[in-house]
Amino acid sequence: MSAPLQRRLLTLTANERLGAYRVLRAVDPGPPPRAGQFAMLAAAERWGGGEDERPLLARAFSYARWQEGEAHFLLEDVGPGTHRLCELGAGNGLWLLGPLGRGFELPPERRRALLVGGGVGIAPLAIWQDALDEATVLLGFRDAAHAHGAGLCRDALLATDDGSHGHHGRVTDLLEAELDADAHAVVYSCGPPPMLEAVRAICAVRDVPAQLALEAGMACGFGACFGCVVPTRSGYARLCVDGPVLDAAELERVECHPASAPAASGTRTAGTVR
Amino acid sequence: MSAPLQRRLLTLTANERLGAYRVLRAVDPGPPPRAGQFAMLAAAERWGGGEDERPLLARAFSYARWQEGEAHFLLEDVGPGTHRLCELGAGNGLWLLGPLGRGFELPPERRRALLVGGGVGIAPLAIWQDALDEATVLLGFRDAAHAHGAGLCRDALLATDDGSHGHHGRVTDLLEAELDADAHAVVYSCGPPPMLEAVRAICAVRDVPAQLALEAGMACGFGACFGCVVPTRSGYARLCVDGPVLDAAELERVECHPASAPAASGTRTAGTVR
Amino acid sequence: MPSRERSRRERHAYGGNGPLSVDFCGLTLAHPVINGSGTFDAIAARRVFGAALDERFPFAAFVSKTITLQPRAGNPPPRLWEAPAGLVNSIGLPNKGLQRYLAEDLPELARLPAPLIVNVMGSSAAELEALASACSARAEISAIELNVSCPNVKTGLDIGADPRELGRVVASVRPAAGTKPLIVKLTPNCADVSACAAAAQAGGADAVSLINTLRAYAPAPPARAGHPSPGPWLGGGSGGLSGPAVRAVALAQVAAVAARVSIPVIGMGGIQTAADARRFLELGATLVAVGTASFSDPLIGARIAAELAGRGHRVSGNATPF
Amino acid sequence: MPSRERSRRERHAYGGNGPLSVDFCGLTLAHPVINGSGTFDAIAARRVFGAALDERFPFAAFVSKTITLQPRAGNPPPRLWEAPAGLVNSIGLPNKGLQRYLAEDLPELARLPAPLIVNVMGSSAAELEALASACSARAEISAIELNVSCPNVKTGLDIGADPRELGRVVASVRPAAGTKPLIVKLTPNCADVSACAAAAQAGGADAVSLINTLRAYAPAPPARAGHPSPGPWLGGGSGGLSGPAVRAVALAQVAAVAARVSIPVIGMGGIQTAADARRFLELGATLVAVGTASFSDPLIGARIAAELAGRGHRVSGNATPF
Ligand SMILES: Cc1cc2nc3c(=O)[nH]c(=O)nc-3n(C[C@H](O)[C@H](O)[C@H](O)COP(=O)(O)OP(=O)(O)OC[C@H]3O[C@@H](n4cnc5c(N)ncnc54)[C@H](O)[C@@H]3O)c2cc1C
Ligand SMILES: Cc1cc2nc3c(=O)[nH]c(=O)nc-3n(C[C@H](O)[C@H](O)[C@H](O)COP(=O)(O)OP(=O)(O)OC[C@H]3O[C@@H](n4cnc5c(N)ncnc54)[C@H](O)[C@@H]3O)c2cc1C
Ligand SMILES: Cc1cc2nc3c(=O)[nH]c(=O)nc-3n(C[C@H](O)[C@H](O)[C@H](O)COP(=O)(O)O)c2cc1C
Ligand SMILES: Cc1cc2nc3c(=O)[nH]c(=O)nc-3n(C[C@H](O)[C@H](O)[C@H](O)COP(=O)(O)O)c2cc1C
Ligand code: FES
Ligand code: FES
Repeated sequence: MSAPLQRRLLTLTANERLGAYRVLRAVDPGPPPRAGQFAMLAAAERWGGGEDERPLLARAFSYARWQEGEAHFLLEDVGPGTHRLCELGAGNGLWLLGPLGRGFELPPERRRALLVGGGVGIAPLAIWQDALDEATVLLGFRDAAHAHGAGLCRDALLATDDGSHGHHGRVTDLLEAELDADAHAVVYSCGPPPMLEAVRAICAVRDVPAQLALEAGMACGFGACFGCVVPTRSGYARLCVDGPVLDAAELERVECHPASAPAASGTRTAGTVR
Repeated sequence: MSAPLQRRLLTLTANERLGAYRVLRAVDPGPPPRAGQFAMLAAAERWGGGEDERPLLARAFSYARWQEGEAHFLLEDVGPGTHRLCELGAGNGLWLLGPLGRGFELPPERRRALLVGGGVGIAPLAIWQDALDEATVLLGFRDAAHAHGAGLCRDALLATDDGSHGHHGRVTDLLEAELDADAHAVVYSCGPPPMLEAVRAICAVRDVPAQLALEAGMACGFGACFGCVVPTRSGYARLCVDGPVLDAAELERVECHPASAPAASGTRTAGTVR
Repeated sequence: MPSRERSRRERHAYGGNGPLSVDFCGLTLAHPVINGSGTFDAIAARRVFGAALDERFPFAAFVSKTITLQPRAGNPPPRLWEAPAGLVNSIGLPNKGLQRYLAEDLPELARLPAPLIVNVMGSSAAELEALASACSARAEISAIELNVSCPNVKTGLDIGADPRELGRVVASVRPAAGTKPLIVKLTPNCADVSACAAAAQAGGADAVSLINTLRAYAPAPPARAGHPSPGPWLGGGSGGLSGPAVRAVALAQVAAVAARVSIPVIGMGGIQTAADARRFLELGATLVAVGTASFSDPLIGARIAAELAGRGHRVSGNATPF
Repeated sequence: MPSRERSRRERHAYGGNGPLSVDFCGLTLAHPVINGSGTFDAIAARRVFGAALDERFPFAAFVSKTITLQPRAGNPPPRLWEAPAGLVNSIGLPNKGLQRYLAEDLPELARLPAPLIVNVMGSSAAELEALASACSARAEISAIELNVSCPNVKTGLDIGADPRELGRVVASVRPAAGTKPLIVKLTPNCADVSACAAAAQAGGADAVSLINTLRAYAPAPPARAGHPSPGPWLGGGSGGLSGPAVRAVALAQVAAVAARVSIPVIGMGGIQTAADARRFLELGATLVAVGTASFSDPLIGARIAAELAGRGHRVSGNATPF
C-alpha cells in the first residue's frame, strides 16, 4: 500500500501527558499504517522560530497506534521540532506525510513475538502489539517518570535504571531470561542504539531472528535526500525507504555514534565529497 | 533621560481588539517615555518561524500611552512581526528596549496644539494628548473598522475615506479648516507618508511649525545599524536617534516611496556600496 | 542544428502549450519548475507513492542525482544538519556509477511523464567527456547537466570557480554531449559567478544552473560539547548549505548571471513558494528548481507551478495550497 | 619590535587578567568578544544609553564603522531587508571621512573602556596607505582593520577576492600602519578564503577577520509585485547577508582560515549565543565578533562573554541571560 503523494493537514484531537512523554492524537483519513512505519510531521503554524531559528524540516515519528481513524504518536521533547509539536493543542493543525517506510514482518514458523523497547522507542511496539494476537512485551526506562510511557502497551514487563519500576537493571536482562526460557521467538525491538546493539548481539549469539527499528536524522522520509543512511552488510541503506525496520542479520552492528563508517560496502568511497 | 542599556522582559497584561487594531499592555518598570518616543519589541517565545521564516529583528512601536507603570502599544497586523505580537496573550513575555528616539516638543509661543493622525499613526498622538493640557485632535481612517482606533484619543474629530465616520474625505481637509480658523498653532502629526507630506505642505504654505513623527525600517533603534535613514535638508538622518519626530522644516518633502534619494547632502555619495 | 532537430521531437513527446509552457534549449516544458539535482529520487518516490508519482509528477523535467563514472558509497553519516532556516548536507554523491545507472535506472526514469536531465560529475575533463558521450548516446536523456560546483571535490571546485579552466572544460565536453543540450551547474563558492557563467557560455554551454550549496560547516551540537574538541557533526567533515537561508545569495548570483549571459538560466536556492519562484523568473531565469523545499512536501514543485499559472487551489486537495 | 612595546602599554591600560583575558596581537583584552565593524556606534549608543554604555561596555575592543578618506553619504534608503534568519543590508559605508572622524569622533571613542580598532577602506593601495598612516599616528587607536571585503565596491571586491592582489596591497599598507597591529577583514565572496588569508599573512597582516556579509539580493516584497518588474528593494541595488543564516558558512570559512594561517583569527557571522561563539573559538578563532545580534540586544556581547566565563546570570538583571 503506497503513501499518498500529498501531505495532509490533520487536526489535533488531543495532546496528553504520559509521564515524561506526550501522546498526540489527530484525525487521520489514512491510509492506516503498518506497525513500524512512520510519518513526517510538522506543525501547520510557527514551524520555525525555536532554538537556533529551527525547525525547518519535518520530523519523523513512528505511529504508536492507529484506531478509528485516529493516529497516535508518542513524543519526547528533545529539541526544537519535538518541543513545538509537544506544545500543540487540540484543534491545531498538523502536516503529515505518510505512512512511510518498511514496518515489522509477522513472526515466521510459529515463533512467539518478543517485543523489546526502551524509552520513546516503545511507540512502534505498541501498535505492533495491537496487531499481534499475542506478544510478550519487555520495556526499559530510565526512571519513574519515563516508566509511565509503559502505559502505551498492555501487560508489559518493566525494567528501570533506577529500580523504581520492575526489574532494577536493563531490559536486555529480561530479554535474556525470556530467551533462556524459550528461544523459539522473534525479537522486535526499538529503542536507543546501545539497547538495540545489545538486543542484536544477544539474538545473534542465540540465533534468534530479530527485527530492529532504527533511527537516523531524516530530511525527507521518502528516499529523496540520501541523508538517513545506516551502514549495513551490503553498504549504506536509506533508513526511510529500506527501513526503519531492518533485519538484524543485515547489520554488522548497530552504530551508537552518529559518525559511523559502513560495515562493508560493495561500492567505493572516493574521498570526502558532497 | 537615557534608556536602559538592557532590554527588559515584560509581561503582557492585556491584548485587546480596537477595531482593526490591537492594544497591547505590559507592566513596565520604565523609565516612562516622552510622547513620540518608541520601543523595540519582540516576543520572548517563537520570535521567528512566521511568514518567510521571519521575524528575526525586533520591531519599532510608538508608546501609545504610559500610565501607572503600564506601557500601551497600538498595533496593526501587517506582516510576520506584528502578526506574532498581535497573537500574544496576557501572561506572555515581551522583550522591550526603550524608550528610544526624540519625541515631541512642547508648543512654543502659546500656540495651540493641533494633533493630526492617520491609521496606526495615531498611537504617539494619544500619549501626547495625555501630556498636553489642551489639544485639538484630528484623525483620519480608511473605514469604519479602522475608525475604532480613534477610541485611543479623547474628543477627536474624524475623517474617513468611506464617510462612515465624521468628515467624508481626508483628515487634511479638517486640518486646513482648523488652520483657516486659527493659524496660531503647532501641528503634531503621525500617519502614512502621503498624509504626512500633505500636512507638511499645508503647514509650510501657512508658515505653521509642524513636528512630524516618521517611520522607517529599523534593525536596532539605537543608532547602531545606519539602516533607518531618511533624507533631510542636511543629508541623511538616522530616524531612530535623530527622530522619529522631525521638525517639518528639516524636510524638503516626506518621501512616499521606500527608495528615495536625499533631498540635499553636504557629503558625497560615491557610487553604490555597502 | 542537430539539437534543434531533437527539440522538435521532444516538443511532441512532452507537449504542453498550457499557460506556463516554456521552451528550454529546444525542449518544450509544461511549466518552469524542475527539481534540483540530488533532491528528488523519482525511482524511490515511485516505490513510496506508487502510480500517483507518475500521474501527478511535480516537475516539468526531472534532474537526476549526480552520476559519476565509478560507483560511490557516499559519505559516512551523519549527513544532515539543520541550520537556521537552512540545511547543511554532506551526502557525498552516492551513486551506482554510470554503467549501472544507464542499465538499471534509465529504463525506469524513461517512464516518467517529463524529460530527463542527467547530472554528471567527473574529476577530469576526460572523465566528464566519457560521461557526456555515454549520455549523448541515449534517447531517454534529454539534456546533460555538468556538476562543476560540488564544493568538496577538489577538482570540481577548481574547475567551477576559475572561469578560464571552466571554459576549457566545457569546450572539451561540449562535443561529447553531441546533440544534447549541455547545462553547466555553476559553483556559488567563487569570486565572480557571472564571469564563470560567461566562460561556460563561451565554452559552448547551452544553459547554466545555479546556485549549488554554499560551502558550510556543521558543528557537533552543544549537548555533546563536553569533550575538548567537539569537531564536525557531519561524517564528511564539511557540507553545503541550502534552503531559505541561501535565497538572498542565490537571487544575487542569478541576477548577476542572467544579466551577463544570453543562454537560459535555471535559478534555484531556497525557493519555497510561488512568490519566491517569481523573484528568480523576474530576474531573468528561464526555469526555477526546487531542492530542500521538496523534502517537506514532495508536491511543492507542482504547487508552485500551479500557483504561477494562477490556479493554486486546483492542485491541492487541502485547504491551503502550501 | 615596536608593536610589542606598545602592547605592553595596552596591557596596563585595559588590564584584565580575568578568566577570559586574551592576548590579541599584543593587546590584552578582557574577554574574546568584540563587535563587527559597522554594527555598533558607540557614540550614538552613549547618547541613547548614557553613562551605562561606558560602565557596562559590551565589547572587549571597539571596532569602528568603516572610515574612508572622503566623507560618504551612504546609499539611498531602504537600506535593510529581513531575510529568512538573516538581514540583508545596503548601508553604503556612510561616514564623515577620515579628517572629521579623527577630529570629532576619536576623542569621544578614546573615552571608551576598551581599545579602539579603526576599520578603513580605500579604492586604491595609495588611499589605504594614507588611511593607515593617519591612524598609525594616533595613540587613541590600538589597531587598524583593513576592509577589503565590502562586496559592492568594485575595488574592494577585487583586492579581497584575489590572493595575489590582496597580498600586494597588504604588503604596501603594512609599513604605513607603523607599530599598530594590522587586521585584514577578508571577503567571503571568493573561491578560496584560506588562500586569501595566507596571502594577507604573507603580506604582513597581524590578524585576519571574517566573515563579512555574503553578497545578496533583496527583492521588492510580493505585495508590490503588481507592476511588471518589481526590481530590487534596497536603494543600493544589492546588499550583504548577515545573521544566523550565514553562520554555517562563516564556520566553514573560519575553520579553513584558522587551519591555514598562524596569525590570530577574528571569527564572526551569525553569532547569537555563547554556544555559537564557542564553535568559532574551538575552530581556532582567537576572538569572536558580534554584529547583527547586537541590534536585538545591545548587551549581547557582554552576555556572551559572561556566559563564556561561566557566569551568565550575573551580568543580566533579567531571569534569562539572553
Ligand atoms: C523512523 C523514526 C521514527 C521515530 N519515532 C519517534 C517517536 O515515535 N517518538 C519520538 O519522540 N521520536 C521519534 N523519532 C525521533 C525524532 O524524529 C527526533 O527526536 C526528532 O527529529 C528531533 O527533532 P528536534 O528538533 O526535537 O531535535 P533536534 O535538535 O533535531 O535534536 C535531535 C538530535 O539530533 C541531533 N541534532 C542536534 N542539533 C541538530 C541539528 N541542528 N541538525 C541535525 N541534528 C541535530 C542531536 O543528536 C540531537 O540529540 C523517530 C525518528 C525516526 C527516524
Ligand atoms: C518609530 C516607529 C514607530 C512605529 N510605531 C508603530 C505603532 O505604534 N504601531 C504599529 O502598528 N506600527 C508601528 N510602526 C511600524 C512597525 O514597526 C511595522 O509595522 C513593523 O515593523 C512591521 O513588521 P512586520 O514583520 O509585521 O511586517 P514586515 O513584513 O516587516 O512589513 C512591513 C513593511 O516592510 C516592508 N517589508 C516587507 N517585507 C520586508 C522584509 N523582508 N524586510 C524589510 N521590509 C520588508 C514592506 O514595505 C511592508 O509593508 C512604527 C515604526 C517606527 C519606525
Ligand atoms: C541533500 C542534497 C543533495 C544534493 N545533491 C546534489 C547533487 O547530487 N548534485 C548537484 O548538482 N546538486 C546537489 N544538491 C544541490 C541542489 O541541487 C541545489 O542546487 C541546492 O540545494 C539549492 O537549492 P535549494 O535551496 O532549493 O535546496 C543537493 C542538495 C541537497 C540539499
Ligand atoms: C548593518 C551592517 C553594517 C555593516 N557595516 C560594515 C562596515 O562598515 N564595515 C565592515 O567591515 N563590515 C560591516 N558589516 C559586516 C559586519 O561587521 C559582519 O562582518 C557581518 O555582519 C557578519 O556578522 P553578523 O552575522 O554577526 O552580523 C556590517 C554588517 C551589517 C549587518
Ligand atoms: S530521509 Fe531523505 S532519503 Fe531518507
Ligand atoms: S535603526 Fe539602526 S540606526 Fe536607526
